[in-house]
Order: sequence, then structure tokens, then C-alpha cells
Amino acid sequence: MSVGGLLVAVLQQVIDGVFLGLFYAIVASGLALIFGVMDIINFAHGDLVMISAYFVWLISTYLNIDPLLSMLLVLPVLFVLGLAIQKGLINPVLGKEPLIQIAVTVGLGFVLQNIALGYFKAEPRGYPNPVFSEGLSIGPFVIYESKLLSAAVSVLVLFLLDQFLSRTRLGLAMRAVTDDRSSAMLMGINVERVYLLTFAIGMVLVGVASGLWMEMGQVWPYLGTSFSLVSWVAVALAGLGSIRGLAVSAVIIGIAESMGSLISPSVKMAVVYLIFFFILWFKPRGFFAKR
Amino acid sequence: MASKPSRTPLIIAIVVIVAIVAAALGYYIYTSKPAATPSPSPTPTKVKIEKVVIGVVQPLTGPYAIFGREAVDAARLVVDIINNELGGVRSLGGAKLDIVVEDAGTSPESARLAAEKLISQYHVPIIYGAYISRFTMAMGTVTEQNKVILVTDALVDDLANQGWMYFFRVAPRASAHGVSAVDFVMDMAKKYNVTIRTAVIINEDSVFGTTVSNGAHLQLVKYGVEVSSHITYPYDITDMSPIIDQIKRLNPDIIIAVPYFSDGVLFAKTAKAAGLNPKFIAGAGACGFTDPDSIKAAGDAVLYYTNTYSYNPAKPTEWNSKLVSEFMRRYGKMPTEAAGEVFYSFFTIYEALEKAGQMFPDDPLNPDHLRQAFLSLDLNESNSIAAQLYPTGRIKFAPNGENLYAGTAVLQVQLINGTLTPVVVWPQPQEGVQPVFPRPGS
Amino acid sequence: MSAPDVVLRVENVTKRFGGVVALNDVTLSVGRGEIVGLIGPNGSGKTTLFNCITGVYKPDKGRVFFMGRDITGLQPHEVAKLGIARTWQKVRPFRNLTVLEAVTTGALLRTDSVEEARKTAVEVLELIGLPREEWGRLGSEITLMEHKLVDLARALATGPKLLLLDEIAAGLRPHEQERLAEVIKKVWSDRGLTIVVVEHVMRFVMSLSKRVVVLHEGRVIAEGPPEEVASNPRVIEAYLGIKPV
Amino acid sequence: MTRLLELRRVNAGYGEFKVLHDVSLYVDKGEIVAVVGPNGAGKTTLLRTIMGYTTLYSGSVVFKSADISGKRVHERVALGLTMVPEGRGIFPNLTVEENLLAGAYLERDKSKVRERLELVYSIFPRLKERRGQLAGSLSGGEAQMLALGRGLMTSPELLLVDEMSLGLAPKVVLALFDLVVKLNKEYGLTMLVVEQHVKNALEISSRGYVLENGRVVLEGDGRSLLSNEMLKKAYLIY
Amino acid sequence: MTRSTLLSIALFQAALLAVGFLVSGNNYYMLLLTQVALFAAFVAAWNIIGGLTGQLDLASSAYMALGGIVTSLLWMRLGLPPVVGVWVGGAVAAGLAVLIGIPTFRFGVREVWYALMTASLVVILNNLFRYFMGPWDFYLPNKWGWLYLRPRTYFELFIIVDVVLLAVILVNIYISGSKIGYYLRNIKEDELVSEAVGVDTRLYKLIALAIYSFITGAAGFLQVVIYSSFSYRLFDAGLAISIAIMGIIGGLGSISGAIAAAVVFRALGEYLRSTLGGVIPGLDLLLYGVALIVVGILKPEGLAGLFNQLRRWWRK
Repeated sequence: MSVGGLLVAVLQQVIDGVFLGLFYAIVASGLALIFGVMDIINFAHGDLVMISAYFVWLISTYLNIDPLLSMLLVLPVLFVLGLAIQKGLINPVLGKEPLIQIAVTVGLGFVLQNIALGYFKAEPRGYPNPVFSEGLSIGPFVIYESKLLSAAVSVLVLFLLDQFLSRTRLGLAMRAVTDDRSSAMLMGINVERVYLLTFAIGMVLVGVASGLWMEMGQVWPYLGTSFSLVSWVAVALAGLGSIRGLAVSAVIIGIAESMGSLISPSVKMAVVYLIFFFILWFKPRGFFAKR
Repeated sequence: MASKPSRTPLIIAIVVIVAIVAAALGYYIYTSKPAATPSPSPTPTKVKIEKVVIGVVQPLTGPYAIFGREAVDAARLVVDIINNELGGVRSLGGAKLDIVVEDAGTSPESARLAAEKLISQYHVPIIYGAYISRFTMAMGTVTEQNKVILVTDALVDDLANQGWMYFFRVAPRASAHGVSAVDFVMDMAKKYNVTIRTAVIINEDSVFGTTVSNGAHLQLVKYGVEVSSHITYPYDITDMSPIIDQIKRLNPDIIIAVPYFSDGVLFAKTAKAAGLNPKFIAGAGACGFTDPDSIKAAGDAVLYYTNTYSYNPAKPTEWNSKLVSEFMRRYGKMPTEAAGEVFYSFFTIYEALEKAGQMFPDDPLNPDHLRQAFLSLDLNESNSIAAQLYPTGRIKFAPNGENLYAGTAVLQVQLINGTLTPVVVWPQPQEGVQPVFPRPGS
Repeated sequence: MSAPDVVLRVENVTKRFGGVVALNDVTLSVGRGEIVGLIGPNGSGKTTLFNCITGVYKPDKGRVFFMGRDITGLQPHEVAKLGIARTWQKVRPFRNLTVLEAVTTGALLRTDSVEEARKTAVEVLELIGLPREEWGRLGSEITLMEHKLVDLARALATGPKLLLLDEIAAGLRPHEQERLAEVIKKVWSDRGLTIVVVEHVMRFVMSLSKRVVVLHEGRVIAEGPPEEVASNPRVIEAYLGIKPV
Repeated sequence: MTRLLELRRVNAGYGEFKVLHDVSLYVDKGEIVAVVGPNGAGKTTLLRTIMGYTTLYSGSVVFKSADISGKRVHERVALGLTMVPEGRGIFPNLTVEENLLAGAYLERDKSKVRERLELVYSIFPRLKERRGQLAGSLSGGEAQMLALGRGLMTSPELLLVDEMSLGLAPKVVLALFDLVVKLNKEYGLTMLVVEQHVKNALEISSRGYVLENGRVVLEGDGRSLLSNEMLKKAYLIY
Repeated sequence: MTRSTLLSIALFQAALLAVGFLVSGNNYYMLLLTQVALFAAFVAAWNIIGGLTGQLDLASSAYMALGGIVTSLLWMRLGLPPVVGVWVGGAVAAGLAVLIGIPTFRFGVREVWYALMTASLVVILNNLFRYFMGPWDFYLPNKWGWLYLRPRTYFELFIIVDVVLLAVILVNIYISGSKIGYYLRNIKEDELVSEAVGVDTRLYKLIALAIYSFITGAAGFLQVVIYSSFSYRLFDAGLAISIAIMGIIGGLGSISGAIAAAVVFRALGEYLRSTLGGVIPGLDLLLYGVALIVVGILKPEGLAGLFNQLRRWWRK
């Protein structure tokens, strides 16, 4: 390959990686929010994305509307589901040993995967003709509409989330609880209620991620495992408390994964996880943590 | 607590342990000699055989459950037809077939356990399974040891090279899929006067995907086509764009793709979005292109994609049409190759049982007798149902258990009456259908 | 004091946390066989000083010498191995170990044999006077006083030359404090130890030591016999409040 | 004078570890009451018990003539009770202004929040200067001001202040004491303070309690306590 | 070792062997029993790092696969019989563990981050092995015998696994009663206090990691024997998590609880798979998930807590 060709190749991968990373940012945002506020180790995060993607698919095919639209219908369902999961499963293990939390959330993941398998079967389910399915050719580069869209929506939602966290009463309360749970109570903040809403809002973010995913791909019962670890890596890289940091971290991961593809798509995840190792060794609090 | 423990309990405990181990070993050595080969002769000679139980091991859970489920459905259908319409195995006095299903789970370990269970609990003489090659490999060590016939729908070539005595495979092996895909493309290129110089191969990186793609690679080299790149990726890939971008830069004449399932859909969608439009995209063993559920998920992104198929659902034989329509009536969908493999494999088992009944009326289910019955089969469309169901129309086993006349069909997704439908285009196109080659607009 | 008699010497130690200066150029010496009281109001840097001595923190400036050897920046376990043991201000409960096990762990510093360590632990526990029936209890099942005693025993079991007691009497009732002081005196004379006692309240220190050092805002503000220090106006001010300027 | 807070024979602690024994005390409206005592005496536990963080074994906490023993922390805050915790407990990743706004969490009326914010800024002009800064970057004195200001934002009827002067320079401490007096005199805020600067604390207080080993050993008005020998004994050696 | 521990080991062994024989005629139960025992051995080995030391290690299958593959390759490529090879396999696994453990403990990676780090180690090795060795299954040579730790009958295999399990239990008990065990349990309680009484916490965490990974790596070959082949898929993140979860459900640090959990859950899983797997797909794993949730929420101190309750109740 010529130097110019290589440059084009690398640049194209960077573009793909940025878009992928912004999508990862929205996937990880729910996890980051929940982990930050509640300190719960959720190993079922990817599976929540998966189950929500099935909801999106159901509505899309039933009403024959674009996944992005059906996502909007799914969000309230997820909000309620989030309340239920928090109340029933997460609350009892808050503050317990991390391993117990892992056990319970892994159990939840099993349950979700196998409900999906039993109900939707193992075939991949996707919406055949989403509105944004073309690609734009700009010079030697290809920009995928769906990825561009998902990146844009992701940026928008993350911006809204950032605004929500900094401007609204509830957002402020959530950040206060993240920083100092016991002081937050002294402000009259009902911490348990904040937990409930946090999980529910986390689930809404999960819903957005799943809607964007369905615009690009399909869902199958084991889709979630692909997202769980990546989200954790993003959170580790970003540290807690910064949405912007999370976005930048996720983009770094996206680019790393995309570059890894140039070596071999089979080992791209190894590249991402090696980065994870080095982060933990040399920057255990993450690059963007405010503390 | 605290003070030094006395030695007595230690000694007692050791003595007890040693005694138990010794007793266990002694008993075991004493009893194992006669029972070393717990010979599965559940059907004493000259006793009328009521039914023959066939074990089915398929992955019903985990990521491979898609085809396992369908295979089990198909097996129930075939067994019902044999029992009700054909009156069971006539040479065994109309003995009925029965199946016992075991989930192969998600690992070779559980597949092996499933096989062990079928043999130990149900004393099955024949096991069918288990689609995933490494599951079958784990089962093969068990079936060989216990002298149980293993008929497999797993396609990896290696399975037939293990020196197994009781192993049979009707379905076309993996590399044959790769070869067929290339043969088909080159055949078409010649027919429609299209020049093909370069190709890119991409495959999911399982043993199956790799074997198929290697078969294709060698065949391409044989035809003098330059393989500009051979890309592998994991089956659960969630982002295809880096790969598609690479291919786009290489700009090959054709792409031979060996995806698993969702990756196939993802490939097609991303390729469409990127405007990747080579002269042809041919799948090999690629369910993700032509499976009805995939078409539903991918929409017209997979239009004109082809795929090699272990089974030809459009084969215009009496029994094939019958089974396809029965299957559709019962399960509401077209049979894919998982079902197809069951169709011809089970009818081959049925023929072998008939043969065993004729050759060894005294002890037809003896494993060695069964093996001889299998080896003596020479089936064609006029003398058997099984061959009517098989793409090449002939079944005859080599000593290693491989079908000498193995071959695949090629399906193409075409727009028929406004619906995307997989139709057979090769070796002979099905009625009223012409292959579309090269891709329009390429 | 001649050098060989100095067990511990802290020289110009400074430690900052962010913008807060926890220790500001602290210098002090502890002679062999002394019991030195280190007092000062909350937040005056006493515990930080202990942490700098025992290697939990590395001082930003200054050095720490133990028996003439520079131990600045050593790992806590290396410091312990050299012969400095400590107790903890906040009770750090061991929930799943028994009292005897906890103390035995301390004793394992000087031996690899659990049997031998257990013997040492038994000796120490007897010396401290913790009743035998408590030895099998888990850390989650004992009282605060017992915790303090076990903490002391565990430190003693490591066979130290210098013992650092961090607010060991905090939270105890007067009669318990008296008993604890007795135990410490007994241990001191029995083992020939050098002890530094950090206390918030001087009363407890009074009965033990001949010399106290007063820390305030990270500096040594007074040093001398307890009676003298207690009447030092700077000390009183530090404790009771600040005169309006 | 109306009785704002009363503790009746309170026994409380953490889990199975009892810290407070039969503690009774009261605070009247408009008072500053000081609680002093040596380390580990249970002063912080006392405040945490009033707020509802601890386990109450027996006795009752009465606020504005209602028994609030069963109420949770945030419910007590809603009744007009809050605490400035030891170590300040500010939210380091929030800006100064956000910290203050968090204090007004229960107030939904935006204009009232604004009013309170202006009030706090007028009391602590320093905070106004730093409004956009992350609270984690404040100096110790500023952080304590923020903690006090944040406490005021909840618009409390009774403010509990725990070890306000911990780790602060004398000048800053004096300024803080002045502020406390000002809050009490000018804004009529009732306060219960736990303080190690005993003298200053008792001087500004109308009454004081001396806590030792989880028990009230002395009580009385500030000045008489200050001259009490027992107090000195509790602290030093006389 | 106390009288009661000895007795319970003897009883456990007697029971295990008795079951072994009762089912020795039925290959299915024999293989199942062997697998359960091997799984229990992995869980018991994990107990050293997870239960005793309190480190949330999720890399069990990485060491298992590495040890197993190294042993197999030594046999297939260099002709080194596995009886010898397993020691090398264990040593390689331990070597890798220590290599990664040094910076990890040096930089104080702990709790959830340690868990995620070890979990991603499995994925990294999985990917690397796939990259360098391809997707292939490598089959063990057709040689059988004790020299290869690969007997012809399941009963003999069961005996080998049982010996391994017994050895792991004894190692656990030995460690618990030794200086290392005292130190490890103290590290689990409080690292700072441990340091202050002279425990080199990093060193002892490394020792625990090394012992655990060595045993896991050495026993890994038996897993390969059961599969009779190996591939990169042996690096199985799900398996590693379930091994750790058994340790948790068993009650951290309790060897009897860990083994009980391994036996109960593994046998339950197989029972569910064989009875329900064919009826409704995934129902078995779904129930398994439910069981995890229920135990996690209702009995977080694990089966050991249940045992203790029973014991107290028995004594009354």
C-alpha cells in the first residue's frame, strides 16, 4: 500500500472509530451514571441494552416504524422497568460485598439472556430498512449515515444529560449523592428516591443506546456481552463524574478498536483490553476524573 | 482450638481414607473386567423390536441454539412421517422410530455429557448431532468407545479423519461449501462472460468459517484468481465498517464471504451503506445471507447475495416437496439447511435400519451390523427417499463415513412478486428462475 | 541525649495534603525507655506524624531515624520488621478472625512457626490480662475495651522496640482508661519498651509519661514535663480556644 | 421561649455498639448551645443521632414538639433541621454555587432560592467570588464557609454544627465564630455547636453541655461552665 | 489440623468415593461426577485468592486454559508426558499471574477494577491464542494411560480428579493453618493493619495468586482430558465468572461452602440442562440465574452461613 493509501486507510479507521466511540459513550453513560451514584457493580448492563433492543425491534416491526421512533416509545417502558429492577434487585445488594453484587447482576444477565432466547429465539432480529442506512462518499472516505446519526444523537443526548446533571434539581441531587451520600441527606435529598430515579434514567440511556444500535445492526440474545466489558473500560478510562470525560474516553476506545481492526478484527478487543490494563496500572482513577 | 491435636484422629482418618480407596479400587477392578464394555445390547436377539430410539444431541441453549432447535423440529416431523406413513421400519417388523432429545448446551463438555446420558440411560444405538463441530468431536470419543453410530450434521472436514469406525456424515463437509461457492461463481462468470481477476475472502473465525474459507481460497487459486485479502473476524462482531472500508479500498471483483449469522446481516447492511458493489458477492455456508430470518432483518441489503446450501429446498422431487410443505405447515416457516440435513440424514438412517433388518435379522441393532448396513447403502433418487432429498441425489459412504457424492446447492436472494425470496440457482436453477449475475449496476 | 540512646528521631518533617499543611517542620526525639506523650487538639497532625513514621505516608520533607537508621520512605511492613509497632485511633475491626488469631498474626513477624507464634500470642494476651474465654471470640463479638487491648496485644506480639499508641484511650470510660494505663505501664516495664502515646486529652498521658510534646497545627508548640506543659499559655490557648486578637 | 429540640433519655449508637447513654438535652429557639467534651465522648454521635443516622435504642428526639425519632434523615431536614458535618462534607466535584443550590434542594420556588443565595452571598462574600470554582479546590476556611452557607440554604430552624474549626488557622476560626454570632444575632438562627475550641464556643453560647463517655456530665450556661473546674479537668490535667 | 476437619474430609472422601462406585456402571453419571469434582477443585483453588485473600479474581479459566494448553503442547510437540508436563503448565500459569500481579498490586488495583482487569485478561488471552493458533481444536494424541493422566475409563479419571480435589482441599487447609494463611486472612480484613504488623501485603497477595494459578494451571490439563481437545475457547470468561461466583455463594473463605456450592450448582445446572434444556430453550440457565439472584439477595453470606446456622441449631 502506498503512503497515501495508508494515510487514507488510517484516517478512515479514525473516522469509523470516532463514530463507534461516540456510540460506546452512550452505551457506557447509563453504566457510569448508575455506578457513580450508587456504587453498584452491574455486570448485566450489556444485557439490559440487549433486552431493550428487543423492545425496540418489537415495536418497529409491529408498527412498521423506524427504530429511532420506536425507541421513543420504549423509553417510558424502560423507565418503569428501571424502577422495578432497582427496587427488587439492586437495592437489596447496595453496599454489600462487590462479589455479591456481581453474582446478582450476573444472575440478572442470565435471566435476561434466556428470557430473550426463549421468547425471541436465537435468530438475529433487525429492522430491515431503517431510514438512515446509506453511506455518504466524501472524497476517498465513507461516512455511514447510521453511524453519523448515532454519533450525533449520542452527542446530543450526552449534552442533554450533562445539562440535566448540572442544571436541574434532580441532576444536582444525583451529583451530590455521587460526591457524598451522607451529606446529600443533610440537604433533604431522599437518597433512596435518587437511587430509584438514577437507575430509571440509566435505563432510559440504555434505551437510547439500544435504539441507535437497532438503526445500525440487529439484536440477538448474546448481544449484551459485547457491550458490558467495553462500557466498563470506558468508565475506567474516564473516571467518575464527567460526561465529557466519558465521551472522550469512549472515543479513544472506539479508535483503538478500529485501529485494532487493521491488524485483525479478531484481536481488536485484545487491543482495547490491553489499554485497559495500562490505564489501571498507571492511572487508576481514570484520565478525566475530577478527583 | 488451641492445644496440640492428638495424633489418633489423624491416623484414624488416614486409615479410613486408605481403606475406602483400596476397597473402591478393589471392587472396581473386580467388577470392571466383565463390564469393561457395557455392551449396549438392549434388544436381545429374536425378540420383536418395538421401537428404535435415536438420540438427538443439538445445542438448544446458547449462541448456537438457532439450528439446534430447527433440527429437533425437523427430526420430530421425519419420525412422524416414517412411523405413520411408512409404517415404521418394515424389515424390523414395523418397529417405530422414537427420538430422545438432549441439549448439547454451550460447551463440548456438556455435549459429551449429553451423549453419555443418551447411551447410559436410553441405550440408543444411533445418535444424531451435534451441528457444532467441536461438540461432535467431543461426542465422537464417546460414541466410538461405546460403539454407537454417530450420524452428524457438523461439517468440519477433520471429523472424518479421526479413524472413527461408527461415524457417518451425509451432509457436505465444510471445504466442499467453499469449493462450491467458487465453482458457482466461476461457472456463472464463464456463462455470462464476466472477467474475474481479484477476490477478497472474509470469514468469521470459527473452525467452520476458516475451513470453508480455506476451501474457497484454494479453489480460487486453482482458477488463477488473485486473493487480495483474506480477512477474519469474530462472529459476534458489532461493527463491520472497518472491514468494509478495507475491502472498498481493495476494490476486488468478487467477495467470497463466510459469515455466521448476525454478522452476515451486518456485513450486507454495511456493504450497502458503503456503496460496496463488486461484480459479485457469494456466501459459502452463510446462513446470514439467505436464512428467512436474516432476510427479514437485512431487507434488500442482501438482494442477489448467494449462499451454498447443504440442502436444496427447491429440489423438484416428490418427497422433497412433500417434506418442505409438511414442515411449513407444522412450523410456519421454510426449512433451512439444519432441517434439510435432518431430512436426508434421518431417511438415510431409516434406509440403513431397513438394510440391517434384511442383512442381520437376528441382531440388527448390533453396532457392527449397523455399520455394515450403512456402508452397504448405495442410494439414488429412484431407490430411496433420502437421495430425493439430497442436493446431488446420491448417497454412498466411503469407509471413513464421508458421503462420496457430497455436494451443495446455491441459493440466491431474489425479488419475487415483491418479496425477497431465496431461490435455488445452481447446479440447476429451480423452475422459473434465472441466476442474476453479475450484480446489477456493478 | 547521646545518639545511641535515641530510639526515634524525627527531623524537620513536613507533610502536605493538597493545600493543607498537616505537619510543618516537626522535629522531635524519643530516648530509649521513655514514654513520651504526644498531645494536641484534633487536627493538629498527631496521627499524620505516626503515619509518616510508620511508612503509611512518605513525608514531603525531612527524615525519620530509628535507632540511628534512616527509615524515611520505607514500606509499613519494613518499618514493622525493624521494630516499630502501632495501634490505631479508629477501631479497625477484624470481623472474621478470632482474638487469638489476630494476635498470632502479629507474632508471626518474628517466626515462621504458627505454633511458636501462638505461644507468643498467649504470653502477650496473658501479660495484657485479657481473659482466656475471650480468645476464641471473633472481632465482631468483642467490646471496644477488648478491641483496644487486642490492638495493643497484636502490636506487642510483633516484638517491637518502639510502640506507637494512637489515641488508644479514646471512647473508653474512666475506669477503663485507668486499667489501660496500668496495662501499658506493665507492658512497658516488663518488655523494656519505648513508647509514644498520642492523646487528645492529657489526663491519660499524665499518669504515664514524664515528658510530653504538644503539636498544634502541625508544629511542635511545647515540650516538657506534663505539669509544666499543661500550664503553658500557648497550650491552653490551643486547647481551649483562641484569644481574639 | 419556645423549645425547639429536646432529647429525652436517648440511648443510641451504631449497630450493636452503644455510644450515647441516657442523654437528655434541649435547645430553645434563638439559642446557641455548645456541646463540648474530649475526643471519643460521643459528640458527633449525638449530632448524628439528632439527624437520624444512628440506631436509636431508646428515648426520643423531639423537634418542634413532634417526636421525630422514627423519621429518616431527609425528612428531618424537611422539618427545618440540618447539620454541617465534621470534615465539612462538601461536594468536591460541584461548583461552589452548585453546592449552595444543592442545599436548597427542597425549595422548589426559584425566586426563593435566588433570595437565599443572595443572602448567603451577602454573609459570605468570599463564596460569591468563588461561585464558579469547584468546591474541591477551596481552602479549608472557604470550604467551611461553604458548608455553613450550604446549611443555611436549607433554611433551617436549627443548625447543628460539628467541629467547625477543625484544622483551620486561628484567624479563620475567629472569623467563623464571629459569623456564627452574627447568624444568631442578626438572622435569629438557632444553633447547636460541637466545638473543640471550648472557650470560644462557650463564650458565644447561652448554654453548654459537657459530654464524656457518651454521658452528659455537666450542663449550665456558657460562662459558668467555663469557670468550672471539672471542665478543665475533662480537657487538661488540673 | 483439628479432629473435626480431618473427620469431615474423611467423610467427604468416603461419600464421594461411595457415590463414585455406585455410579461406576453408568458412564453418564461417572463423567458428570468427574466434572463436578474437577469444577469443585477449581473453585477450591480459587478460594485461596478469592476466599482467603479477598481478591475478586475472575481469571480462573485463563490460568486453567494456559496450564492445560502448555501441558498438552509439551506432550504433543516435545513428547513430555503430562505427569511431568502439568507441573510445567502450572508453573507457566503461575509465572504469567505473577508477572501481571506485580504491577497490579504495586499500583494498588483492587476490588471491582481488579475483577474487571482479571476478566479482561481472559479475553486478551483468548484473542491472542486465536490470533496465533487459529480457531482450530487440537486433539490429544491417541495415547492413554496413567503416564498421560488420561486413563481409559471414567472411574480412573474420576480417581485422578478426586486426588486433585483432595490435594487442593489439603493445600487450602494447610495454608489456612500456616503463616501464609494467617497473613492472607489479615490482608482480607484490613491491608493497612496487616502492613503495620509486618505483613508484606503485596508479596503475600502475590504468593496467594501464585499458588492459586499454579494449582489451576496444573489441573487445567484434566479439563483438556475431559474435552479430549483444546482450543482458544478454553479461555472462557463465563466459566471464570461462574467459578468465582461459586466461591462467593459458598461463603467467602469457607472451603466446605465453596465445594458445596460447586457441587450443588454444577449438578443442578446439569440436571436443569438435561431435563429442561430440550423443553424450553434457556429455561435451565434462566433458573440458574434466578438461583444466583435469590442466593445473592437472601443469603449473601453464602452457604457457609447456612452451614453455620445449621451447626448452631444442631448444637442447641
